[in-house]
Amino acid sequence: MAVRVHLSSNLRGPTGGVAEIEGSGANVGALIGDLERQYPGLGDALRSGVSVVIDGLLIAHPQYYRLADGAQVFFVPQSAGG
Amino acid sequence: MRYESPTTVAEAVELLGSEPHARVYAGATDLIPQIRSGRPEPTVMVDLKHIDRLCAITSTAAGFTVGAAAPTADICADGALAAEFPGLVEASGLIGSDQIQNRSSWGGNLANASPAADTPPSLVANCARAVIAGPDGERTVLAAEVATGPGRTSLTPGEFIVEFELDRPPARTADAYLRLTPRTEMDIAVVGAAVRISLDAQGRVADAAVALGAVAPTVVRVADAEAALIGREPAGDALAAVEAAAAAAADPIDDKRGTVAYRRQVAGVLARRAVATAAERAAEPQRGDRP
Amino acid sequence: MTRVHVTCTINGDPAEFLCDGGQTLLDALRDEVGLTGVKEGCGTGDCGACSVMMDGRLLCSCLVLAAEAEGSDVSTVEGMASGDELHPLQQCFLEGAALQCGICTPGFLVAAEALLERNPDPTETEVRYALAGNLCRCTGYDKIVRSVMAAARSINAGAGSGH
Amino acid sequence: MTITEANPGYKGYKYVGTRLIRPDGLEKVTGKARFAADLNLAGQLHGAVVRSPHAHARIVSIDTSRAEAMPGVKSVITGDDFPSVDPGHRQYDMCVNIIARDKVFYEGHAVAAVAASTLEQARAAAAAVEVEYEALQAVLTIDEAMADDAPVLHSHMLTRGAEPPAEAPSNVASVTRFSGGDLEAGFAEADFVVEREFSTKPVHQGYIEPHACVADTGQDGHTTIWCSSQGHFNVRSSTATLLGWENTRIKVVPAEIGGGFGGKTTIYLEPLAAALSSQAGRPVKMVMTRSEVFRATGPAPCAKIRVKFGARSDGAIVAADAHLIYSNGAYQGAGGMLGAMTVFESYKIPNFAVEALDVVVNTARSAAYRAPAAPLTAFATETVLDEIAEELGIDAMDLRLKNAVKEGDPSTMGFPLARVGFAECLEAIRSHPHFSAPLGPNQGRGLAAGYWFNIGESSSAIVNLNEDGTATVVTGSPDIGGSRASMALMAAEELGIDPHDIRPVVGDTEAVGFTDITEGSRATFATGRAVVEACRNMVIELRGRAATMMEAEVGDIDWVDGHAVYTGDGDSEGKEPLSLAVIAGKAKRTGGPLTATGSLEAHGAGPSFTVHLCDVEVDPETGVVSIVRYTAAQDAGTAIHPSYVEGQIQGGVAQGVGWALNEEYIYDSDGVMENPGFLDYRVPVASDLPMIDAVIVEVPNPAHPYGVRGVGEAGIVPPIPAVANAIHSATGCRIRDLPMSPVRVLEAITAAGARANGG
Repeated sequence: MAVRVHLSSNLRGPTGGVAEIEGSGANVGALIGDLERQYPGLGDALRSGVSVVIDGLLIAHPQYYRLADGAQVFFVPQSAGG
Repeated sequence: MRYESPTTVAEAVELLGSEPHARVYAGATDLIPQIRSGRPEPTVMVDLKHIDRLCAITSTAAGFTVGAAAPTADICADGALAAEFPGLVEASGLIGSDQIQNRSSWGGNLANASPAADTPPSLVANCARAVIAGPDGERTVLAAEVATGPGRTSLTPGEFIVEFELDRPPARTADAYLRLTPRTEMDIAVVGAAVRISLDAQGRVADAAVALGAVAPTVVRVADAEAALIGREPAGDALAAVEAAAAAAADPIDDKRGTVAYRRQVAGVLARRAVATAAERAAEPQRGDRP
Repeated sequence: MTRVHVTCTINGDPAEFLCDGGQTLLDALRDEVGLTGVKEGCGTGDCGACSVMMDGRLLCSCLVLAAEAEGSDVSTVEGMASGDELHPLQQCFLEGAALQCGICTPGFLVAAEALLERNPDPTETEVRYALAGNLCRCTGYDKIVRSVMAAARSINAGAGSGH
Repeated sequence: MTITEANPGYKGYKYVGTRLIRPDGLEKVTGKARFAADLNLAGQLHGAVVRSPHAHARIVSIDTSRAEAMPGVKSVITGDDFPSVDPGHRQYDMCVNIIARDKVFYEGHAVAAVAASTLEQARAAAAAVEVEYEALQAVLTIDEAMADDAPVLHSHMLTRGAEPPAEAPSNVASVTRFSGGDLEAGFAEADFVVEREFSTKPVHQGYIEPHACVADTGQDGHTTIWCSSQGHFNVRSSTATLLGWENTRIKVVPAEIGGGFGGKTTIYLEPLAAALSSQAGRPVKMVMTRSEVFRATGPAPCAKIRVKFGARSDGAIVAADAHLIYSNGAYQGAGGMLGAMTVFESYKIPNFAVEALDVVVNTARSAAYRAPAAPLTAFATETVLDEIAEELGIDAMDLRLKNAVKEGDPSTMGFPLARVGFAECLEAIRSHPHFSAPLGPNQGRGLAAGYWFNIGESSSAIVNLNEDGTATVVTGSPDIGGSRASMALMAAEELGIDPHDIRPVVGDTEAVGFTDITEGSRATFATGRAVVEACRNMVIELRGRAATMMEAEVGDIDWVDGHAVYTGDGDSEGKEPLSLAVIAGKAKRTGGPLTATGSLEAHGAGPSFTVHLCDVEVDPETGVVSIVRYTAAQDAGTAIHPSYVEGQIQGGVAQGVGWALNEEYIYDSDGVMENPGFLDYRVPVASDLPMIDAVIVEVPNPAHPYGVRGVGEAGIVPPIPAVANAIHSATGCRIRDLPMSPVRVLEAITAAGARANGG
């Protein structure tokens, strides 16, 4: 599945500051693998302490979350609470 | 630790003299937390609250006798006392919560010798006397002479305060007490100001006592404020003079509850306000009727 | 260590317990008598969670030696309801959602009962000052104060109709 | 007062939205509810903790021999009794916080623990443990931590997120940066630019129940722990981690929890009690004193914050820059990160940059506290917005409405926001009578908004139908604010039975599926969804049983208002509706007991916005601030139980007001806390507050079957700036340092007076 990836600004080191990139994968884990191949180091940055927002849904543990073609995937820092 | 509850002053004196680590146990609102926080445990606690004299509040022709262990809740509920000493009773009502009020007492508040205690400034302003019992019998001193520094008193080993004596105030006389705390309740005074004012028939100040708490190791009488009031109407410049004198007389420290500058400034403000309140009360018609 | 034998009345029933000379009434009620409705929040008389009545006086039981209870009449939150019937304060606390975590609730109920005995029709300000010795960190006090006032109304209405 | 967005489903609810008497209430008003310290086991020992008197020291040696020989002592443990833990371990900080190894990092840090027959014996033995320390220079403030020559607390700490990567250790644990747009261009476009600095002190969650637990290790090594926590599954895993045990060797039974507010999302005593019990072969009870709670458990972080805003003269915020430094106590924490995620989140700001540092100092390790970090960023943002409104001559409400984020606007982190109710909350306050009520002398009014994102996470629920037609709903979420009542209401709505016939309980770690901590305002949202799922599975089962009883096809059976109703085209003879009670009563004959589960990872937690309005009266001669009126509007999505939504809002306000006015940790120059008690750590008392008018706004969250948004946390976010703005309105003074105590307010008033006289 080809998806559009948006990185929150704290995650853009490995892309040299680029905020929006393309990637593909059947689920978010596979997508991260693909992004790692494109941007070495990005995989590590996205694997821990990071959530995704897809179609307005905040997903805290997204590894196996299935992706639809053309989805917009936002990687954001994991939140917490009290 | 042993607990004893004597019913007479003599028994209490005996018990306190019997062991070196005997302690007076009255409200214990400070004593128990101190022991819990690791201070050495006394070997015997001598509960004074079963001695009638220590809990009685008595009105006589000359004035009032108030037991040193009488709960401040009882003091606050005593209408006759409140009518004559509204400020002292207000101060009594400010110590801690209702729960604490059922335990706290003038004796404990004074003998604990905290510079921030609420009732000592009012006891001082009203020239209260403390009757003290001990191995050598009883003696009577001014309440002002009991505390000598933070946690220190002029009581000798084995002595305890039995009761307080208050002379009935002259005509056109009233007192007031104000304190500053960050919270409305359950707090320790950052500054306290007790004032007693007597007016003459023309509404000028005939006599004045201004006493501050929490701004020095012990209660401070502000002689300059008192002098500035005598013979003048308690208003305008006289009040400004009180404010300045009280601020000048304050000799506080910086601590977790306030700063030197704050305590000085607010000591002046509270003294001025307390003078105004006491004077207003002194001018109330019913206070003029007294012999 | 010699323990002190205390005979007293607790929640209307004769009671006896053994305690250490230095033990507080709070610890004795909880550990010797099993009345764990009496809570410890601070141990210094600053939170009111351990409020009980002793001989008609509202006290922080953490500031009272258990030995002092000899011959006294102690009541705790466990004694507020009569049989199946809750005290109006308990009922109003439930209906008014005056509790969240509930740890301060026993102390508030005992203190509120003491207030209403002394002052059956308190104003909001009187309720707030009378309960200032009881800390609640959950509710912001709003629903507690409302529930105490509702209980006062309920008690007064009951007293009116009953006589 | 409830304001409800047009929501066709809402009015149709029978039980959701009603004010059920909480199922756990009776036990709590009669004193029967069991909190952690209320449990006593036969043969139980009492534990006491040896704590460091130093804020920063190396542990040279610990001699326990004298303590071990004391009367009644059954076990003494130190850090050496636990497996060593590598600094790279995910839970390293928690592990070495619970019991120090080579160094102590704050006054009160646990270094050893003792179990003895009585508490007095345990305390005496704890005092007899001889610890030799080599005192080190204590680092107590953010400035001290960041000084060039600052002693480094943790030799392994390399700043995460540093560019270029950090090579030398420092007290800066991490750096977080967010940005969007073009900051320089944004400020160039601004007609008014204002830059301000803020500072705060650590504050404590202040739950009334001190931490407590009882641990009992059996001969087989299996350990049961009864404790008060916000998440007993987390207690299990954390305890196991520290002890190097398998998770399943431990069962954790949740006691009633006497307040948490984030402070009971982590643990302190449980592994110590388990280790002592394991050594002694007896149950061990441990209860903290209030002083221990203050000195050794989670204050909230404090911060230094610098913000710079640029606005056009029409009130549009066009640029904003923030520099945040959060002090998280002795170990790394997330204060700065969460501050960065919240500082600009309420407003649509096209050009922005945030840099946030998390630093360590020699004070107790911070823990979460209700909307962690957000009250402090709101303090900065909301007071500066007030200044902008004043400068531009725009009403503070209009300025916020103009810039408020709405659905589709990008979050600070880039994603478009789902449906949120910020504008609705602003409008709710604007139309409230409080907004236009007259003010008295020395009074002022402050407006402030707040935001919290809320989280989802994992939850499990089991529904069991009893033979009399009542239901038991078991969840794994400790009930910290009335969640059992909301679970009962949602289950009642789904099953179609009276909520009084539902008994909601919190199951232990062996009685219900894994459930994350009750935090992030997630219980009614996420665990509520698990309950709904379990109930819907139950309804499928009930329809099947009804089909059996009616000799019909399950597809012809609907579930309507607690009854199985035949809707097929066939002969309806003998197919009268069957109530849940009838089906439950015949369960043995139709296939066995009726039980259903719901377990899920809840996606789509919706953020909650809130707007507060506060009136204060300031004594200009003493600086004492009184709160005279308070109104708070908050988007609850859908209020399942309005009373407890209001309670969450009111509680948040009270805590925020305490934080604003008087609460603070006070340390002496050696880092020893000077106010570890409720006398000098001043949480508000009843007479400090007015009634708090809680206005529930309902903009349903599309990701929850009933539209729930978590409400537990957002309420604490706006009070600090609301109070600050009200003080400014009353006195003309802007106070940017917490707490706004009488001393600080009078200083500001006096300084302003001097400036006025001088000018």
